[in-house]
Amino acid sequence: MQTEIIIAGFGGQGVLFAGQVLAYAAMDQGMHVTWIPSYGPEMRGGTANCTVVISDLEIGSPLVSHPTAVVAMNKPSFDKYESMVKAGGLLVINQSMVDRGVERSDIRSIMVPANTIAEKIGDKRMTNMVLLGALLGNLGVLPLNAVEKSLKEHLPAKHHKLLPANRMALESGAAFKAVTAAQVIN
Amino acid sequence: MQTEIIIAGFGGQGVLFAGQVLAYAAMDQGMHVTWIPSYGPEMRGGTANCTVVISDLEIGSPLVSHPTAVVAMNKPSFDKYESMVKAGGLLVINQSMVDRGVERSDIRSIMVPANTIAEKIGDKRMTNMVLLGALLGNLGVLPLNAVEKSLKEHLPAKHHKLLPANRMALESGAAFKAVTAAQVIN
Amino acid sequence: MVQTTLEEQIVYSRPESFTDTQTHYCPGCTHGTAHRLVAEVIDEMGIREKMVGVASVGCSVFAYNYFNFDFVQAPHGRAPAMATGVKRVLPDRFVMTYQGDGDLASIGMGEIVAAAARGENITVIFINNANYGMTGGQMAPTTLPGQQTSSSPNGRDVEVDGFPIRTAELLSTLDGASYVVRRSLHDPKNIRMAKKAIRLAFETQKHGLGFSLVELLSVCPTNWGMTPLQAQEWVADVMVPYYPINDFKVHPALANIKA
Amino acid sequence: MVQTTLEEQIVYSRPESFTDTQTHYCPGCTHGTAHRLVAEVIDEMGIREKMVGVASVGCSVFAYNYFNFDFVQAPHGRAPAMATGVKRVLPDRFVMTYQGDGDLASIGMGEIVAAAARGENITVIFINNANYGMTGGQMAPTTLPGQQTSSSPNGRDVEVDGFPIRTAELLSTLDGASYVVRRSLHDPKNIRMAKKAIRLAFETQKHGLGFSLVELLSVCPTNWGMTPLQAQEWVADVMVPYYPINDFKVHPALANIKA
Amino acid sequence: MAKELLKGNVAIAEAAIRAGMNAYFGYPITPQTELLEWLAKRMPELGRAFVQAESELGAVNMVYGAACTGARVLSSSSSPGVSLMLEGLSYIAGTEVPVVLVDIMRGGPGLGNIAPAQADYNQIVHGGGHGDYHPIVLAPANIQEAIDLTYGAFDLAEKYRALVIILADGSLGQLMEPATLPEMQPVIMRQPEWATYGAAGREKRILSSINLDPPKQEAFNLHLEKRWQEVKKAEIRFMEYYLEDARYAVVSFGTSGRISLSAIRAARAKGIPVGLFRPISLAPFPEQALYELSQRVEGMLVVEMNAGQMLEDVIKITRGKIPVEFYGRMGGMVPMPEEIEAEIERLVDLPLSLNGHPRDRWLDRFSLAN
Amino acid sequence: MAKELLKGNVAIAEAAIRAGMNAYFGYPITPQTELLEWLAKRMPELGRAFVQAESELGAVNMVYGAACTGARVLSSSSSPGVSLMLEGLSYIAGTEVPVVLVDIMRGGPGLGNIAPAQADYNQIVHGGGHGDYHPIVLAPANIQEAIDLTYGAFDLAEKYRALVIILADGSLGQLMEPATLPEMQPVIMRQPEWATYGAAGREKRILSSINLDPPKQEAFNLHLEKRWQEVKKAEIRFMEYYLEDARYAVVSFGTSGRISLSAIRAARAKGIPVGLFRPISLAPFPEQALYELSQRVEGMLVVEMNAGQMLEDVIKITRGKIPVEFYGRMGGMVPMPEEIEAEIERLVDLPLSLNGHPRDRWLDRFSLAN
Amino acid sequence: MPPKGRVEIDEFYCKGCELCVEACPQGVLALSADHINAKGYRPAELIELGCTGCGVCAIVCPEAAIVVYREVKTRSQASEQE
Amino acid sequence: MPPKGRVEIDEFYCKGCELCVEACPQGVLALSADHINAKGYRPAELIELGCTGCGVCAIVCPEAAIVVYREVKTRSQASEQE
Ligand SMILES: Cc1ncc(C[n+]2csc(CCOP(=O)(O)OP(=O)(O)O)c2C)c(N)n1
Ligand SMILES: Cc1ncc(C[n+]2csc(CCOP(=O)(O)OP(=O)(O)O)c2C)c(N)n1
Ligand code: SF4
Ligand code: SF4
Ligand code: SF4
Ligand code: SF4
Ligand code: SF4
Ligand code: SF4
Ligand SMILES: [Mg+2]
Ligand SMILES: [Mg+2]
Repeated sequence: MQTEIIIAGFGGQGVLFAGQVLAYAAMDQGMHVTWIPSYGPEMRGGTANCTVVISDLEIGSPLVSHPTAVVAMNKPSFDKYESMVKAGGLLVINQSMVDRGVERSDIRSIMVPANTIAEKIGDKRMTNMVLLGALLGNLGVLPLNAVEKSLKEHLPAKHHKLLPANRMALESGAAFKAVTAAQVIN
Repeated sequence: MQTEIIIAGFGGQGVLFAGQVLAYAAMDQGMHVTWIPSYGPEMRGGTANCTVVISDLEIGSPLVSHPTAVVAMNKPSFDKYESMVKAGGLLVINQSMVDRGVERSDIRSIMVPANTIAEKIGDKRMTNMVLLGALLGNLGVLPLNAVEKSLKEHLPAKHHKLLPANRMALESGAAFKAVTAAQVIN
Repeated sequence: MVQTTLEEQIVYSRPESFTDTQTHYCPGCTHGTAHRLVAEVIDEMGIREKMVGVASVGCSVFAYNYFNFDFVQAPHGRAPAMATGVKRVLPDRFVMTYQGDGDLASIGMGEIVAAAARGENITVIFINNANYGMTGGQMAPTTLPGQQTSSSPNGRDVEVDGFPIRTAELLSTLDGASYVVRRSLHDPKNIRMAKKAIRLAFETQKHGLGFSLVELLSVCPTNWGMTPLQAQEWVADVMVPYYPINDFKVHPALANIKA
Repeated sequence: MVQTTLEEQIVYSRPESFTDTQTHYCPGCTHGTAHRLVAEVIDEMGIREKMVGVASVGCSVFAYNYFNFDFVQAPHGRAPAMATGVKRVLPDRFVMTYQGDGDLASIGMGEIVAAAARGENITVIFINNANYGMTGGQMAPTTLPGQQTSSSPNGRDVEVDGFPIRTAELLSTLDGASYVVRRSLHDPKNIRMAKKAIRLAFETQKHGLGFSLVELLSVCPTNWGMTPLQAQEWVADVMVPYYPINDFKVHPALANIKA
Repeated sequence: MAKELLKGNVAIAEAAIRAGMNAYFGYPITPQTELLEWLAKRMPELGRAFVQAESELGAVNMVYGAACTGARVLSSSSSPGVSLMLEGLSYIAGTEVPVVLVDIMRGGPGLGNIAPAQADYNQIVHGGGHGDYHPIVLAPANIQEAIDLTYGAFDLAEKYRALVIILADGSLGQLMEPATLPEMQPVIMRQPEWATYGAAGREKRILSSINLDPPKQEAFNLHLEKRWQEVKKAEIRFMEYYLEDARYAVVSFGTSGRISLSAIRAARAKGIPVGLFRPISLAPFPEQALYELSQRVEGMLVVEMNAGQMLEDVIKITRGKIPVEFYGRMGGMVPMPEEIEAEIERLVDLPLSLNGHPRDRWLDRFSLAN
Repeated sequence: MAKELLKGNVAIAEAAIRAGMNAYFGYPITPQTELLEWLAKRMPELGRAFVQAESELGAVNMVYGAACTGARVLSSSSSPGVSLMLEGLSYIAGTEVPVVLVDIMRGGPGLGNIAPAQADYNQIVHGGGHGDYHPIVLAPANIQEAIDLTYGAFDLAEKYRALVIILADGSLGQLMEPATLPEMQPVIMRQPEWATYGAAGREKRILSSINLDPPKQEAFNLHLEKRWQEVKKAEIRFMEYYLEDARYAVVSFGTSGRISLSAIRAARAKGIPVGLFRPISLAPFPEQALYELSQRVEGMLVVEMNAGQMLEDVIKITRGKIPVEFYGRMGGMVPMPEEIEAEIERLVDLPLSLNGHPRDRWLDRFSLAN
Repeated sequence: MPPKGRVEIDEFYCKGCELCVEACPQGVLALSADHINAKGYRPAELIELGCTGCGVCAIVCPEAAIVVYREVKTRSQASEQE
Repeated sequence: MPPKGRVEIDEFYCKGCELCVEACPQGVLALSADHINAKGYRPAELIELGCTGCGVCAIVCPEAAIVVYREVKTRSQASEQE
């Protein structure tokens, strides 16, 4: 069984970190996992994304054309990846940054007002964790607490004070449940 | 028909020039010819040699293991090349610079006191031309006057005053007749 | 009859030697300022159609997109050699290289010294931003003692990493170099001075006087981890003391040329 | 009781740091003199067994055959980089490069400037003979204006070929350079001065003061088309005026060290 | 030891540290820079030598010098930087000093871009510097392999007094995977019997690549060739996947190799009996194994991130006896599993031929598609 | 025109002048230096640009710059110097500017020596700089050919906007032969529609080898590959000697090719039906012609002044279908006709086999003999 | 009376670096409080009266985003030259 | 009285460059008139009395071919130390 996840957004949104958290968790669960970023031009700016592949077999390609799931943290990512998600796959969208709904009806999707939630939790930087929570809550590839455990283990000690906020963010995200476009329309 | 000639001696003896004169003459006679020097280490000193191949066909190798003829202008060259001359070939030796006779009996050879003759002509630099004369007089690959003509044509004008001396040197050399070792011993 | 009226005039607008392209530089990066000054000088001298620029490898690699004249792009450090090639076959064109400090003072030191020694009649715009901007802020030959970079994480240790190179001073020892100065881009006054120097550098070339180079102290807010304003202050407070703003070599014939 | 006798003593003999090998140098070539001075200094300092020499590409490529200590041989111009590699893993050894002017000041300019800027704790013996000896006397960066060489057959034309590089002066602009001087090998007095300088250069290294370089004006009778004696005069008359014998950089700590 | 999630560039750097590397010399270039940056931090911490060289020319000659002392040394770069190192690499080979080099390839030619590529296969495996010499070239496809190959590279380099090149592409440099780092070896100063570290109490030594006398140089060349024959006997490495019952084989190394694995699994899922042959040692190349494989299968597909460089070797080794097809992406493009899967299906569905050149056929298809 | 006795280095230099070369940039290195020295005298005489660069890096980038203006430019060097040029050559290829380079090979690897060699075949023909690119490589075997190839190289370079390399060895550089120099072409400043010479009255132009966007770079790579297909169709050159009735063929280029000719004549004199296939364009290689030849003969002998580099191409092209043997000299050694003749006789006398590698057999023989 | 001027800042080029804001001797520039341009930056704007058209902002602007206007006295010869 | 000295010139190394001949303050050196060494050079020789052992010849010799001896006054303490 192989699950492929792309997380995409602006440079400062913690896209790469969210992917790494996922990868750590998968590793700690004894699974095969790859994490690979898009590494842009030799200069700054623009968007970022990473692909995480989790599998029980040695992983072939760390890149995929049609991922099982996508987390789109901003509008450009939403626009770019909606069409790529595998049929039956999952699309998690940061509702705070988009102005339209999901068009495809053959995938599951979740709209999460992640910025708002993060701000409510009191730390804008938690946006990525809210979305990660939504992803995990609807994907079943890794239990939420695996991610929490990994955060504790791999986050440098000086950041441990953020753990409660992280947990809250993940859980608030996980509370959102995926729907299919048909449902959305209705 | 192909004739291969090696001319060898010390750096300052005009070895390379003698070979070039030969090559010019052959060219002017409409024959195929190659001239190639040994080019030593990136620093000065030591011995020099060149190989001239004259042929009526497109020339293959410009280098040969067993030349038709060798002009040895000093002792080291005599020692090195005596054994290499093709059986039946010709060895022209600058008698002024060697202290032994020819050992092989399957080749023709000429001992020419070239330094002495050149000094007599009044120009030590003519040693090479004396030996070239001896070579041509005994090889039959090119007539002597072909070489004289080439000298006139290819020597820069400022050196034309040397032409009479050159002619004298060539002719004095050509006067020497090759013998076989057997004859020498007798 | 003389009439005095108030009339609105354009006192500054985008130089013609620029294209209508957004740069890829980070906000506040004075690569842009240096570009602008070059473009202004070229406009003023009316030599746009005679220019051949040589871009180098560094953040300014895409300089060719921003200038509205012919451009080639050199391998890392080799712009002066490429410029030599261009200039030798087209002696009446204006040839400029635009190089960073990693490009010019590290990998390209051999080429710049040789070009200066040859008195190559080209103009070099040299951007000293105390690090390798493009590759993410590694130590450059110009990185200051103690300065943290991604390849000197504990600050440049002169015992191990050596001392910064004062490029303009070094090149001014060469007889072939006719105009070698240092300027800075951190405030309006210095920017004005920088422009004058760039003008004189191109005048040097125009009059066939040989090699000219303007070293420009420039910010890299992104890799320095500063805001643009902080970065400008850092130039004034830390860079200028180490890299004095000065004329290191001025060909006597330039005295008569106004910039 | 004190007795005074006349006793014959050896006042000079071949240095121990030499092997019993004939050199391949042309008669009168002062590459040999430079070698000898280096060997004498190494004998006197007793550091033969701690030496690692770096030969370069040029007539002195076979220097390793003549010195009786460990030697490596660098690609053309890259000796300072190789020396850096050796020194960084063996900081307590003495590392010397021996380089010609083509090697150091033309193809190797980048490496020597970088090594000097880094304050690399090595000693460089730099032979300025105003041409490329090994390849048959082409123009070097040090070839004097008007000097005929096989690649400047009409004499070096500064308008086209540029100006000679004064290497010691150039390198002395670098903070990492601790001892940079020029000496000559064209007469006994200058040879004695050269030896002292070589000693101080190695002392610089011994005391961990950083980069040291001795530029030595040297003859190339063969390619200059002169006898050895004429060549020495040419050094005195033509080279020394252009390349002044001087100390360009002397680390203050060296004041207390006798050579 | 526990697994860690490691990035390729960092994993390679850390593996070299664990192997007891004494010194590193390098110059920044994307996508290799993190390797240098990691060592900029770690080496001084451990009291070992780290120098950011003035250029790749500087770096290669610093490793050359340091290697002459017997030290374990590493440099790293990416394509254009490696081009600048070739004179030095030829000298290193000509002096027989052990050096390990990491090349994280990017798109070319020229400045190209910084995206992953495999277009320096010929440069590293066949061409490169002047003269006859043979580096050992190892191409990892995942982080653990990158670690293990790097860790072993120093021993290999010392065993054969040879240059060992770890050849990877930009995506492997950026990839993170769980992997186990080997134990930290003590860092010692080796003093092998050929090294130059000061002639205390022994004859002086010379390390050089010059032999003005051609017969001596020829004898040296002969020695290098004979030693390469030994390397060829002992150091072949490759991986086989799903080849036992395969009727078709994909031949691919490094990143394109692992991507092919995904395609092969997908094809297998559709019932196509296809497997993967992934050379790890590109030099010495697993010629015999590939030749034997070619005797067993009906067709081969070579997949590379270049215009077909290893392809020529595969054609040579298989002696034109079985049909070979090619699929490549160039200039920093990475093939997706689906593309390769489609190529596998073509191999199975279409009539195969021994005529013409697989590259030409690919170029025709590829031009149409692009 | 009348024949002149010309030395290889000088002949090549003068041919370039006659071809209207605008500028030369080079750096001294034996055995190429006379070429540079000739031009140091001639170019200023003719009012054209000559620069002795600070290094080969300088030289290659000067030709790069000058070529960008549309000028006809030349550089020259020898093996270690060419290694230093490879980054630049890759840029030149990546920018599609026409450049002609002369490489007079010497013994290697490393500093090696200055004697003639052919050991950079792979470097020039296959490997070299980073990235996928293809120089046109022409290997003259005599002075007239050197002149004609050099003279034509500029047209070729401009026609394909490509790098053309004249690949010869030290002995050809030193050799004198009668030859005819072509007519002096007028020296003009070309202004092709891609060149950068100042944007007077037209849109500005950019010449660069960078394409940060991989799809764009891939499109460019594709373009280079397609153009190379054209070159392959139009620019194959080779010479055949005594092959009409031959049962054996020697395959050899440049100097070793012409030496083989002597051996073949000697063997023919003994009644052995052997001929010579001498590739002139090493890239594009005369693959088809060689393949067809391999169908007609019973065995082939590859002769090179290296450890068997072109050999691998011959093996590939002949698809293991006929026996191939190898004879090489290395490190600056030049084979004598007798040695090759003996190898031809071995080919005829001994049972030939398709197994094993010709290089291994040669190494066994050669080690015994040395 | 100080000269009167104004500036036009092209938000297409502006990256909101604030250098002009800091440099303006009159303090009449600021980054937009609410507007974000296509590249995601808050462009600089003229926020108050008082611009003298001195051009300092343009001198420091790395993006050449600013056009500066100034009212200048022009003396025109009304009578035609005949 | 000037000090007395002598030199030994090793013809194995000597290349007859004449630098020592020119440099010798006493003018007591010359190239051999008749002898040629194995490398073909006329080696330098001491031709007259008068060498002071000053060592100047050795200082200029590029081949380190010269050994210089000089008679020096030594004061020896005849009585043993007890
Ligand atoms: C041969 C080579 N080596 C390394 C690189 C990677 N590289 C690209 S830009 C750069 C440094 C640029 O720094 P600098 O010249 O200071 O320019 P800046 O970006 O700071 O303006 C490097 C090392 C390269 N492209 N080519
Ligand atoms: C890369 C490279 N380029 C060129 C050469 C050829 N070469 C050998 S020695 C030399 C010049 C040496 O001149 P210099 O350094 O002045 O030493 P000298 O012989 O004068 O002492 C050159 C160019 C080479 N060996 N390698
Ligand atoms: S990285 Fe630094 S130098 Fe490069 S554009 Fe950004 S601020 Fe400017
Ligand atoms: S060529 Fe010149 S530098 Fe070289 S050994 Fe002879 S005299 Fe000395
Ligand atoms: S022109 Fe002067 S006053 Fe007006 S906005 Fe710019 S800096 Fe301020
Ligand atoms: S200086 Fe230019 S780019 Fe910066 S905020 Fe002002 S107008 Fe915008
Ligand atoms: S030691 Fe002095 S006096 Fe004696 S030969 Fe030498 S130079 Fe002359
Ligand atoms: S200086 Fe030395 S080499 Fe020269 S002549 Fe005197 S002893 Fe001989
Ligand atoms: Mg910089
Ligand atoms: Mg020199």
